[in-house]
Amino acid sequence: MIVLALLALAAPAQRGADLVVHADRLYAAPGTVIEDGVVALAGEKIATIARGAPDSGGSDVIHVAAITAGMIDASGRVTPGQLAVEQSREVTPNVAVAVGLDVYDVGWARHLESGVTTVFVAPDSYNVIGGFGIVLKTGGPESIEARTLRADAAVCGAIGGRPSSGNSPASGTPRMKSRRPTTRMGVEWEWRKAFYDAEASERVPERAFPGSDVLRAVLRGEHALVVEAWTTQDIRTAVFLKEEMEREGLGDLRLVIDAGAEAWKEPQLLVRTGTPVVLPPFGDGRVGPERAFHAWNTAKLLRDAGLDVALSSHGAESPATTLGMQAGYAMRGGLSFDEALAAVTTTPARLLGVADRVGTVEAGKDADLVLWSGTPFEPSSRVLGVVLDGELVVDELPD
Amino acid sequence: MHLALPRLSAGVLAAAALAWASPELLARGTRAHANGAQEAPEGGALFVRAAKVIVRPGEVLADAGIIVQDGVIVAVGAGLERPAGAREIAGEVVCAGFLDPWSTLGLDRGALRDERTSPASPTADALDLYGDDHLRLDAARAGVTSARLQAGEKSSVGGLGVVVRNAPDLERERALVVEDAGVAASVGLSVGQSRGRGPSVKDVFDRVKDVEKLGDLIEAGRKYHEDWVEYGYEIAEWEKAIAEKEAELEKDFKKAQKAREKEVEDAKEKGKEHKEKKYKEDKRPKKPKLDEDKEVMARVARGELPLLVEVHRAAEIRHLLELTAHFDQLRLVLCGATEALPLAEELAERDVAVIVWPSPLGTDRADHLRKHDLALAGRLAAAGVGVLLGSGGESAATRDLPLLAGLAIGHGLDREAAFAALTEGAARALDVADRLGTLERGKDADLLVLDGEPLVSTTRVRYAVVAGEVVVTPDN
Amino acid sequence: MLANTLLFALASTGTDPVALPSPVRAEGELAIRAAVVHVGDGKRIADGTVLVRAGRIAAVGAGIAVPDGAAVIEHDGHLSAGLIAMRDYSGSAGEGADSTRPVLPAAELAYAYDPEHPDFERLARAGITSVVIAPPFSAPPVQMPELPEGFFFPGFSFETPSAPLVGGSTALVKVGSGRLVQRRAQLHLSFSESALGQDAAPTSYPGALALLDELFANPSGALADAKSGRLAVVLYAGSNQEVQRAVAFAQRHGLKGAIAGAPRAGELAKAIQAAGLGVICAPFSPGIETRALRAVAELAEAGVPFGFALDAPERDPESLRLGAAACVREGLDPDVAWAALTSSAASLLGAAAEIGSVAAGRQADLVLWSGPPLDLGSTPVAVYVDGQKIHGGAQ
Amino acid sequence: MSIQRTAAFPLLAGLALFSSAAAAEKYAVKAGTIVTRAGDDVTNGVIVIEGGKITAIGSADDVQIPWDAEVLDVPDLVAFPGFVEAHSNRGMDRANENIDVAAFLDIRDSIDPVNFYFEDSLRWGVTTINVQQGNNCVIGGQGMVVRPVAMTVEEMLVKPGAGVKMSASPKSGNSRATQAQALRRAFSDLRAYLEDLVEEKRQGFDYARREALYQGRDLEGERAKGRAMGGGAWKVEGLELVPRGEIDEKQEPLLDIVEGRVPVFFYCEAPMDVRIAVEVARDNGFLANTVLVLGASCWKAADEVAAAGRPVVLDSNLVHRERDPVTGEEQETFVPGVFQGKGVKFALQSANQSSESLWFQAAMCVGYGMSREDALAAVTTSAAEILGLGDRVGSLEVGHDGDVVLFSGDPLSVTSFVEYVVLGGDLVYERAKDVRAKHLLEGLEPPNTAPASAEGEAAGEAGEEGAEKKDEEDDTEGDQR
Repeated sequence: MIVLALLALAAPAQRGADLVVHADRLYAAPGTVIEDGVVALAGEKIATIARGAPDSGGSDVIHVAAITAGMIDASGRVTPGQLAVEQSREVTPNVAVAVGLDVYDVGWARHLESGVTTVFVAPDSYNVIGGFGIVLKTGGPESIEARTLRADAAVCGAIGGRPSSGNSPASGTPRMKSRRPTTRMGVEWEWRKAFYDAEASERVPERAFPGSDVLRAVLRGEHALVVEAWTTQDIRTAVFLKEEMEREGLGDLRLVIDAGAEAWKEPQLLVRTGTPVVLPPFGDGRVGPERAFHAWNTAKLLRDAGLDVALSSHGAESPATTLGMQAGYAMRGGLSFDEALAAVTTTPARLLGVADRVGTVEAGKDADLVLWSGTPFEPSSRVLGVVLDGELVVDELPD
Repeated sequence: MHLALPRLSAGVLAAAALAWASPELLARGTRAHANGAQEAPEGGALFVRAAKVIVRPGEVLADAGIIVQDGVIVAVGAGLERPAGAREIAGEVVCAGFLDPWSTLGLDRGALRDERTSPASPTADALDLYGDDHLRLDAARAGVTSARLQAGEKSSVGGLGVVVRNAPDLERERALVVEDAGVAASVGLSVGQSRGRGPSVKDVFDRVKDVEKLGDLIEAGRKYHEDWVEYGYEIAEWEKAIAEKEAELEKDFKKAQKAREKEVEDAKEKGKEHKEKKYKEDKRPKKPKLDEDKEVMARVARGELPLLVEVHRAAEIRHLLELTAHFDQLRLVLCGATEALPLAEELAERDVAVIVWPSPLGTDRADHLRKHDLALAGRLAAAGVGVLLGSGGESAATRDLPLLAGLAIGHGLDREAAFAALTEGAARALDVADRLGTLERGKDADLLVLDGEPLVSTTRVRYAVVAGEVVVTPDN
Repeated sequence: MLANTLLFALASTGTDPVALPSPVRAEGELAIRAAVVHVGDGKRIADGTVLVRAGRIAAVGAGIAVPDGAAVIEHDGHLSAGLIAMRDYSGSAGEGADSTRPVLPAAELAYAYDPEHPDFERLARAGITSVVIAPPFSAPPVQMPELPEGFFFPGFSFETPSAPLVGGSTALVKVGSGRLVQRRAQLHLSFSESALGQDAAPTSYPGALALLDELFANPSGALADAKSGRLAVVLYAGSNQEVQRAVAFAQRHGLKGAIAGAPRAGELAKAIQAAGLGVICAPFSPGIETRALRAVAELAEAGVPFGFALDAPERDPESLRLGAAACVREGLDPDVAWAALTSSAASLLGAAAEIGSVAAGRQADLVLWSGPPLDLGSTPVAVYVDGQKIHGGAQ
Repeated sequence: MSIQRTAAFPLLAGLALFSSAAAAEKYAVKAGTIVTRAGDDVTNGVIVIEGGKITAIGSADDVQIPWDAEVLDVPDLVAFPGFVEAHSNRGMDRANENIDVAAFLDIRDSIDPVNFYFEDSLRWGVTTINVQQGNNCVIGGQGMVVRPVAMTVEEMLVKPGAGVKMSASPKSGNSRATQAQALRRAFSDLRAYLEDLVEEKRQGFDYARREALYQGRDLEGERAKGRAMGGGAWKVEGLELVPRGEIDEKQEPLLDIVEGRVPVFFYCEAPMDVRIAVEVARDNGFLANTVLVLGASCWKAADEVAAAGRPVVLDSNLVHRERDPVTGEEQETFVPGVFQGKGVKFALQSANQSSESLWFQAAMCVGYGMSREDALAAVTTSAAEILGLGDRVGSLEVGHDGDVVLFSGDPLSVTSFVEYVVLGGDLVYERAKDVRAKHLLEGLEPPNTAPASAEGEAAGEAGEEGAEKKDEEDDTEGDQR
């Protein structure tokens, strides 16, 4: 269906385009492959796509083996770590990680070179509720503001060992971190307290706290709630929290599990609540701070259960752990190519509420393209070029 | 990328050299060849012209030129013509490139804080020509075209230092001027214990021990040499004696044989078993054990290598001078010497040079630098002490040596003396005066073309020539 | 005890606890003839005469008639205005910062320094006649990047500058007399990592920015003065990302003043210029990265006004001229460099009408140099503040 | 570390089970495709293995399978020679011997046959591994080439005395200056030692002669028979005066190196180390037997390496990242490409994460524009030649070891799996029976392993402390020095 729509577009529209890219295989969207496809860009947007030999009308044409939409990392970690998480309190829903980001961080370029043009950055999991994450482009003008796609996409938090680390019961001279939580139980307690207080603060002002209004918006479903939970016990806690909020009539959380390495253990929980999952990089079993067990077929298993699955680099930036490689590993675990493509483009775009701008190669969408030397997601293929907002910002093309 | 510079075949070089050669040039051509310094960066000659050419401190030519061929100065003088095909560069003043006698520019970082170094530890092996090229270029831009580097700053003995040229993409053979530019040591420094943070004060008894250890080291070197010389005599004597004895024995062998047969007979008759007679000879003299460290210290003790000691407190300086007084061949050079003034007279009379560190220090300074004063260089010089200036061994600071020298001038050091310290003086102290420090015919072509007087802060380096190659131009 | 000083300061009402010596009234007139007079911002007068009356410069020029009875000084060297250090700690001996809380808008460094402190003599010897006293460094030591871990280099500070989020108002002080020229020169704000607490709020950039925005949303006292433009600000930042935040913040709240503490700020010269801010360049220490020195030249090209910090006594007063000379070596125009030490510095402080240049009506802060002042080989022969000699041999 | 220990048991069981299926005198593999790595690929091919060696290989039509041969008939699989790991510090318990000169030690005493590393290697198609001691040394112990299967080191052994590890990069505590000093001193000490030994002998003989003269005896002096020295760069004349076995057992291995009887794997972490390694090797006559093991940044010394004319084993990090000290911009260099350009023979190493095994490294090279042929050579034939095993492994040819790996598809594809491994005619691996593969792929916990989260803590700590215990296998990343 989409295919037809695309082909309907007349080739001449390529004339006067700022940039024209031709590929043996144009992966316009999951399930939509155009052999011998041409993409014409006008300014920051995609003007037309079509099949057949490019008719550039003068403007130069780039040819590559394959094109996909710019990839979307559903959990990048290009942050100054602690410096972007306000730890004077455990619950800081009103703090925005965006303010702490460093546009000069080399991590952006690394993502860009690997074909990631859009990334969701959450505050590192030092707090129970760390605050607003941000969806932004990995390149462009040297200003976080100018690169931002959505600053209010999601409020982020964590369940597990990390948020409680560093805290201690008050003894001797009290420190800033002489406080709860010091255990997983404590973390869970902080979560529930935060939501109940937020909810109550409308009626009982003294229960209000900085950001309680934000949590009320979360309860109203205005922002997604991204919870980092590596192990199955923490995923369970997150799901129970969501169910309790509904049961108690506080609201309907748009829960997204981030770094859900062990989501394969109890998929029914997630199915029951229709909770999407963002997976951390695959490893040889145990991954992440919790040493959670990340089976190769996790993505496949969740997909088959009908869940939304997005992949992520979760900060890994080595040429071997790029987002593209994660898609390849997911395929090793049984995911189909189209499902893998979706997991790094359309699915995260939808979860992050930016599907209207990025995620597919379609006329009118942002001109973010990845130019591949061969079949995408194979280690033997390489990202030869990246187009971001209509500009060829990464150029390893043979000339 | 590090592209190898194109080279000419040795034959071509020899020919080219002869064209301009003076006897002395040929003479040292051989030596220079040993370490490949003769290899030309590019075939063509270089012609340097200036309104003022400072051949050596105090010796100036007006409207003169310099011809450089194959990395060596082959002609200096007024009214020289540009050789056909030679590249020409010109400016107001031309002088020898500056030599920083106290630097670590381009050394492997680990080698700096190595605490296991011994006298024979080769700084040359810690020279990293794959890193810090930007710092070398910065130094050359500022006029510091060569430097003495020293590993093991945190060790009481740093090992053998090197003199290297500062230029990017220089092959090792041309970068290294000498691989044994003295041995460095330090006494009494409050360094090391605390990481990063200001160091704790070194205990006074440890400081005394430092000095004594150094004294023992030199003594060990002297003894080592003595032992080998002695052994030489003894072994010769012994071999002579033994040879004579052997000849004798051979002569008397027949007799000895008969005597023995007889004895054997007698023994048989007496039914006793025969006993051989005991043979005795002088014991062979024992060979001293080979020891590379003592070997180096022997060279130090005999003045073949200078000994550069970083020492700051008056007490340690005095102690050191006392302990080394009887090594009459020892060539001592002090580094830092913050409190040397009270001993200036003895230093002058014993001809001990001092490498002063004219760096501006704030209140936050190591204990041994408490009395640091920018006027030190001027005062020591005034007292007749041979003063050199160094950047103090922080790799990037080598670049700033000319400015620091400016400070020393501002605080009383004569401008001429400062210039001499950075050129001929340093070259002499480090035994590289036959290669660097002056612009005489036959010296390596390491020189600066300036737009004003050297060591005036606002003077800029237009060109820097290193090993005959123009590495700095007004455009870079 | 440093706390005491400040608490006292905070408690103090409008009346002025520190007796401010008013400009010195010099008896009679003084005429100084010099081979070269550096008027400031680059201009020079050969064989110029400077006429000093009542602590101020009465006239400057080539053929000025010297009134009878005026003391005359012949100097066959150079004469210039006294140097200005845009950030300094002389005489405050660590009394300038209260580490007990991050926000101290009412604190005034004017209360934190001792006019008679020997630090000032050292400044005078380097030809420095005015300094801005600012909140001092107090950060945990960190490694210098180019040095190996654990490597200690004698005489060097491994500390990054740090200050409270809102560090109070700096003071512009005369060397010698210790006279306050501006009791509140600038309000000191920090956007540097070093202002973030390990064990106290704010611990993060977002936290710090949120707090600052809150403070400036409905400001009072010094904050209000800063927002209304009556009081300049120092925006203290280290890395360029921090500079970016600082610039954005200044624009958000319409603040005027200068970026400080950022060695590479010059690389953002355009943005800084667009925000109408100046820059206080980091003080010089041998080995400072060439990139930082080049960045200063970039400021000049972009037309951003700038001066130099000194940070004595943590650094030798000579570092001030040394820094300027180093920038010249890396391409900065010598006249611009000299202006940064004198006239531009003065205008950054909004005190151009009072100090920083040798012109009629200015305060008579003069330095007689043995040679060209930007040459480190030249030294101050004599130094005058408000027409009074505070350093120099018999003349 | 506790995980490995506990999880080791099912592995033992598994291996036992594999080997039981083994030891067929004659064995044949029928595969849809055979990638021989010696000439063209064969479709519908047959490989006949007798007595551990390949006796026939070719298309099913041409090759006759012996009637009594056990046959593995896998028409839809791809037969491949198996990857060759040219250098590895893993699979050992404590990889780093810290005394300066340890050439008298042998890593056979350190190899841990049940270490997960070997099992993982097999799972990813690596059939030959050169295990060398860690790089944290001056002159390390003797390494050996093994196959990643069996219960004892003896069974694993492919080639003993595979080489001695040396490092031009400072071992902990040394700097580059003192490391180079230690290297050079080791050989100058050896020389001094030999010279003294010979001198002593000579003196002894002369004295005996004089004594005999004096006593009037006829000297029945038959001189000791040692062996003449065969050093390349330097010799000690008269070594034959020293009877065999009289040379110190600590010095003997060094003499073997100088005499070129033992190959050397010389580690260079940084480009500046290459010069020192080459100099020491040349000055002591063993450059011809030296393989350089290079850190990623050593691409900068590619010219020096090429000039030395020796093959290299490259760092598992194929892309070298570096900040420009002036502009601060990051520059990436594809390391194998540089050496290929200089005509240097090179082999690749697996990354720490076993899924980034040699297949992955080769695939990455293809991604960076290297020809498939060259990329495969770097993990098979070239690697084999570097180990002096070019006539045994790396390619499927008559006369070579009967090592065959059967992939479900293109060996370089992320979606391919190793289905079977045949070593020397023995079927040693079947994915269908691979418990841990199931564990990794489907999360099915093998027996005797505690649930994830409980282990989580322990392993988590282990992960942190991993740094010191690199010899231990762990899923955490981290270099192997």
